[in-house]
Amino acid sequence: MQIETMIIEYILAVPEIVLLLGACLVLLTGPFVSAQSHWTFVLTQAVLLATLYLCARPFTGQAIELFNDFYIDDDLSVLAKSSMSAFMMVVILYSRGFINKYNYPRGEYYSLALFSLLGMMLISSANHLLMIYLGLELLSLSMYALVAMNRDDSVSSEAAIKYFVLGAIASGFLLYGISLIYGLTGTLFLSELSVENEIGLGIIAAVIFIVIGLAFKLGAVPFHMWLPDVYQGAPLPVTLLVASVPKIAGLLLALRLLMDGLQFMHEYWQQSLVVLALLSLAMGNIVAIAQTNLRRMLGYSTIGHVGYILLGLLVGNQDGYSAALFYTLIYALMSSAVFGVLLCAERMNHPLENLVDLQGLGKIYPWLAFLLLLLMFSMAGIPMTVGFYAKLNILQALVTSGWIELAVFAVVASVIGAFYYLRVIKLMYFEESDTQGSQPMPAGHISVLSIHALLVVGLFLFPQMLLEMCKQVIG
Amino acid sequence: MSFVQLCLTTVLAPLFGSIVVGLFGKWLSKSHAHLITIAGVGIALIASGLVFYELFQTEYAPQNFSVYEWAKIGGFSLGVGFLIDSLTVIMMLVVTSVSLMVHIYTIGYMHDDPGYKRFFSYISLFTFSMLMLVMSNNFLQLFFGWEAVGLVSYLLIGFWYTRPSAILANIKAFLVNRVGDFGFLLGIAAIAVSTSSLDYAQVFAAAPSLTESQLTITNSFQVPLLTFICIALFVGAMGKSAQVPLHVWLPDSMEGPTPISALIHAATMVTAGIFMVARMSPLFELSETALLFIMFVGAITAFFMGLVAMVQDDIKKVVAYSTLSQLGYMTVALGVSAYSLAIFHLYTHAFFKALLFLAAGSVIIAMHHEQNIRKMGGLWKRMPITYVTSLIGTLALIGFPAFSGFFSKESIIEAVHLSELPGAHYVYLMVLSGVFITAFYSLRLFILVFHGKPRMSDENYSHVNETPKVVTVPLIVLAICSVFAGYAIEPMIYGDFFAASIRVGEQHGVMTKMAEHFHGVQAMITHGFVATAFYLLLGGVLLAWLCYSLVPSIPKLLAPVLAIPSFILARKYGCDWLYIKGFARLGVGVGKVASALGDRILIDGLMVNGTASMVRGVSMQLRKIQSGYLYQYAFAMIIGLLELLTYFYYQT
Amino acid sequence: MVTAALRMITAKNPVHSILSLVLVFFTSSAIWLLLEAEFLAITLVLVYVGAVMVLFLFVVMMLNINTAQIREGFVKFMPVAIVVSLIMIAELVLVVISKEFELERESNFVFESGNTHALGEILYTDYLLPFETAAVILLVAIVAAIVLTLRQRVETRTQNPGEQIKVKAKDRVRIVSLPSEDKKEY
Amino acid sequence: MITITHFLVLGAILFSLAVTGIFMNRKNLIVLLMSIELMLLAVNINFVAFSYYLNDLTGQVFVFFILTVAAAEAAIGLAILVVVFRNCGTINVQDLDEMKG
Repeated sequence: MQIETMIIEYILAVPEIVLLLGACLVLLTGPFVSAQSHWTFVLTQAVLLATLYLCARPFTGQAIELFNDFYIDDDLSVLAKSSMSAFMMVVILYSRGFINKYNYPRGEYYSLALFSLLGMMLISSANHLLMIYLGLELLSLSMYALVAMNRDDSVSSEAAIKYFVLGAIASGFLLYGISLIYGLTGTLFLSELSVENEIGLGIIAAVIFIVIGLAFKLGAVPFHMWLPDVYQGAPLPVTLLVASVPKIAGLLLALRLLMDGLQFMHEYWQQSLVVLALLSLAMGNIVAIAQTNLRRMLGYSTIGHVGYILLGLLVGNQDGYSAALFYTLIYALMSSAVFGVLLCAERMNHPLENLVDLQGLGKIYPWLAFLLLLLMFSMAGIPMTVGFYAKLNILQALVTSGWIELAVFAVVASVIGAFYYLRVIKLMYFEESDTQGSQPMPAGHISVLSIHALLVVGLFLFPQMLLEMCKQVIG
Repeated sequence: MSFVQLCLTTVLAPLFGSIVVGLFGKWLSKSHAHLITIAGVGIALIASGLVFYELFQTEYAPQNFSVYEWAKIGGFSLGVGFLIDSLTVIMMLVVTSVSLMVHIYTIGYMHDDPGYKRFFSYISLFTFSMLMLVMSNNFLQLFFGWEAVGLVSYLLIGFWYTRPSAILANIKAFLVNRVGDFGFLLGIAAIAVSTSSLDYAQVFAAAPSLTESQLTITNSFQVPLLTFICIALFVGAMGKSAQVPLHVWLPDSMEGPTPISALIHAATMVTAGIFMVARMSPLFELSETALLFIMFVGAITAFFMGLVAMVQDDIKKVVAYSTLSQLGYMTVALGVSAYSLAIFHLYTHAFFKALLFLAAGSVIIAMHHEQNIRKMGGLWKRMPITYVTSLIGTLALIGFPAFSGFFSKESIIEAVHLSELPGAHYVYLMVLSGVFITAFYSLRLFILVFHGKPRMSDENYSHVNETPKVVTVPLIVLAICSVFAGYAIEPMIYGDFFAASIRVGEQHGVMTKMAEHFHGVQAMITHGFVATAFYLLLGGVLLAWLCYSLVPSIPKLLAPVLAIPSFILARKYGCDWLYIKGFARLGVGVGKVASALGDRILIDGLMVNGTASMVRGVSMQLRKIQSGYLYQYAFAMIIGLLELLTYFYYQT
Repeated sequence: MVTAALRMITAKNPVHSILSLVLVFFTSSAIWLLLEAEFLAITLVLVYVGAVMVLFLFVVMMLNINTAQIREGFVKFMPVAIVVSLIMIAELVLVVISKEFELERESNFVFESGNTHALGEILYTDYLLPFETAAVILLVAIVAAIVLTLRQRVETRTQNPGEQIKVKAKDRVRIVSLPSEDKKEY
Repeated sequence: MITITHFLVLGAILFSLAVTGIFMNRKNLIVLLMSIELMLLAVNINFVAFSYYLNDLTGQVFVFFILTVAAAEAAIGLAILVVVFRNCGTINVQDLDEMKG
């Protein structure tokens, strides 16, 4: 191998390298700085900032394959990586107060988060099924550990074990599918997958196994079971993490597998996605209504949103993929902001664990309640917030490719879904509570959170840039 | 600065002022609040002046450009864009200059009000919305501006939200405008459907091809599409520009602070409807029926609302009814395709009506918020500046030759005279007699307020003093404008100022004929002194002088004779009664029945609650699937796998 | 091998299960030898049987699980489980016996320098990136396992190297200036 | 003559047994973890068989990575298990139902 090409390879992969080194460094801070030190946090953010800076580059429309074609560097990966690092920065920022308050092992916590980000970035750039698998495992293993982070809480460990077992089964399925694909095509490079003979049962089964692995990662019904439990059981910052950044990675996983790899099987995975999407939309939105735990409710709401993302994916053309990508980015934005609100409340000793805790929030912390209101509107897809636009995009992609029934179903599902989002608002503003609390808001947290949450309105007014970007990277 | 930046500055400066004062008002002192907003509006005025200059340089060639594309849905491009032409620029100048005057005036008027900063924020916001409305190059933005000015208007009518009457007026304005907006939205929807565009340029280009299209309402009933669109749009204009029968909100809106009455409910917002119709002239020209409809609505408004003004005792109500009547004049001008005249009248009217309102406000301040003209009188000694400026305003309003109102109103009457639309001669009679009526009520107001013996206690009278400079300076400025604004008639109307922005069909050649008769301003004034309208004007003035100054007992003597007409007029033709006791009661009745039958039992009981409880029930059942047992979770996954496998198995 | 697998999932005592699984691994290692995957076969025995399974055993012993609990639910769900697993087996077998998978090995191709060498060669060249990733995964596993199970017990005496290094002389020796006592006259 | 099909059927049966083991097991989390190992083994058999019949080392390399990851997974799984045992005092699958609905 030429030395020059090697250098180029390393230069292009420098965000990952920096991230890896940074993660190790953060891990090493543990013994060397005192438990109360802020350095771990600062270092983590610096690493993320560097990664973000190195990731972000203008779109070129070209794809470069590196490391013997295992790694692909294209516009899609650039968008995904930069948004993931940016979200991760926000997530870490929100988590900080909680971590400090309950004295979690910081070096380990932050470095595990960074490792999971590394896994996600590898997924985004994967051009080989092995890289997909390894990236996924890196992500999952860090996540399992993070979910179980609260070592003294039985709920947390219960969630972790459930997540772990189900996740292992799902990756078993994924591997079985990969093995079948390997047997049939003789290669594992995504760009080289194809079958010479006519499409038979074997490849269909392989696709089904892979779709299931994917559906688990995204949390689509009936592979969603882990999701509400993890949302409820995991420590709040971990829930925030699980609910935001991995969704983008999940979508990238789907795009890499289905769009880059298995586009020729579109007809087949489309049918299975239809089933999954319908079930997710119905289940997510309906079951959320009966919830009393706020985080659990948000878990089910995630399932409903995943239904929407799947709808975009199943269309299977540029419109659909970019709509799904847009939706996912917006979803990650909203979801991280919602948990940001929860964390902020928690920092002010007003934890929002159950729905009843929301009562009278409009009086106690009006600004926080207002932000939550905006986010709920956005999640429900009400105009003046970007959530509306995200849903509209998906529906449009559906309708233009002739899936009218699905579009109608999706609208009905989100109308049902609007009910529980609006219930949150009702609880905040129309119910009285005798709790008094006016702790000062943590300034840094609330200011970032405000900008973050107001983005849902800002992006409604100026969606064009993001939309264009989503269109541009697919294609 | 480029042209685009100039336009953006115009729009954004007031918005900036409004946001700063609105959001950060808490930390600003009063004087900062008004300085910021006044600076914003001042910048807007200068910028629109520069825009005008740029346009003048290019000989009024329209500038159409899109600033920001917000979204593309299907074939529709939704965005923000500006269409700058002579029509726009004249509106921009009127809006910003009147707004600036009102801002300055407000410093004095609202001096002690607790909502001082809020008020400034609102009126700057209003200026922004109005500019968005007039500068728009597409229907969506027009609608945005339309609703935004409406919103500010409601906010300001209900500004003193502790007064029940203000709340009532607020609700009324809201409801009546909803009726209009409904029509407007229907019109826009029809345009969007039939031309699949919301951009002015594209719609106007597509319009001629629609003349033959029919809109099928039922199988046997069809209306020409364009007529439908135009009338629907005009219904919107009727709401906003307070034409009969949607006029009822305007007089009540005088519950708001006086500067608002001047800015929103006299000079600018109410003219949005007029502006919109003029802007849509390429559409309206294609529908004879719509024009006819517009003309009659205008004439009825002009005549009958003028009559009501004759018996009002509240100083602001008189001016409000006179506004209605003048809006009627503008509408008539639109109806006879004299769009340029309508805009011209709008422009002169903006100045003298704002002047009159501000003068009325000045009087109200001096009288310590007493508005009944029966309790005034003899104020001319006490308030010389207000007196003189009101006199100028009044003369301009009644159309006394050489004052601005004369040029515009006289021209409109002449245009109606020349119109060949069926029924135009009735309208001509109505607008002509309107002159008499206008003269009468204006003078009545003027005399009752400023002349005669003071009808208040001596002590109160001695307290009446001229208002401070912040009040009188705008009055003077506006008075100067009211005198001279009319002299722009030659370039504006008979030049090719509006050539590029207003399209008039060949069959409606009123303006061409007018141009033939026009021999310069001088000749027009001279002619004005011998025209029929002048005699009617004089008659009105004399009658008012006779009744209220010379022989004040005449009204009392005549009272029994005129009992019935004055009863009708005092009740404003029973419109309010009809709406409140009739429509509203009927509505409430129907609503109660519907709510009892349909809503509570059918919809609430069966559909909403039924569905809700059904969904909830299903939800309760479904959540049991999530049993909490790990092996059942795994089992669900495996069943899912098997189902999918089996499904494809049967397929192949 | 299948019997051993069956035994693994049905055995009452977890230790028996583990030993059955070890048997499964041994048999499959033999099969891999048949398939000329010598290195993997050895790895399986060494890593799996030698390390992972011992870890399992270790955990079982450590947790001291009460084996006396009889699986009362086991019999009840057995029929369902058997039916579902039979369906699953049937479907999967149907899939893998389909024609697509009928591959014929071209010749008795043997790598020049043995399986291990060939594997090693591509592992460190072509598969560089996955290899590094796997290393990171192992690191994460180490970190995770430690962070989850390591507890700082209050009663155990541990050294804190950080504290020890940071110690400065003045922490250890306190110099107290005592005023010399005045002689008192009694 | 042993064909590839035999190996694949073996893999399929082991995979199914592992899956059955997961949902049939109601008592012991450790057996659950072992079932997962069994599942991965089934996949590995597939890979090795394909690798042999395709004359391609990719499959074997993949198996190598799966073994690595599986070891890591086992380590984390057991660590979580230990935590569960400490907190709940049991590794009985049936007792872990604090969260549901």
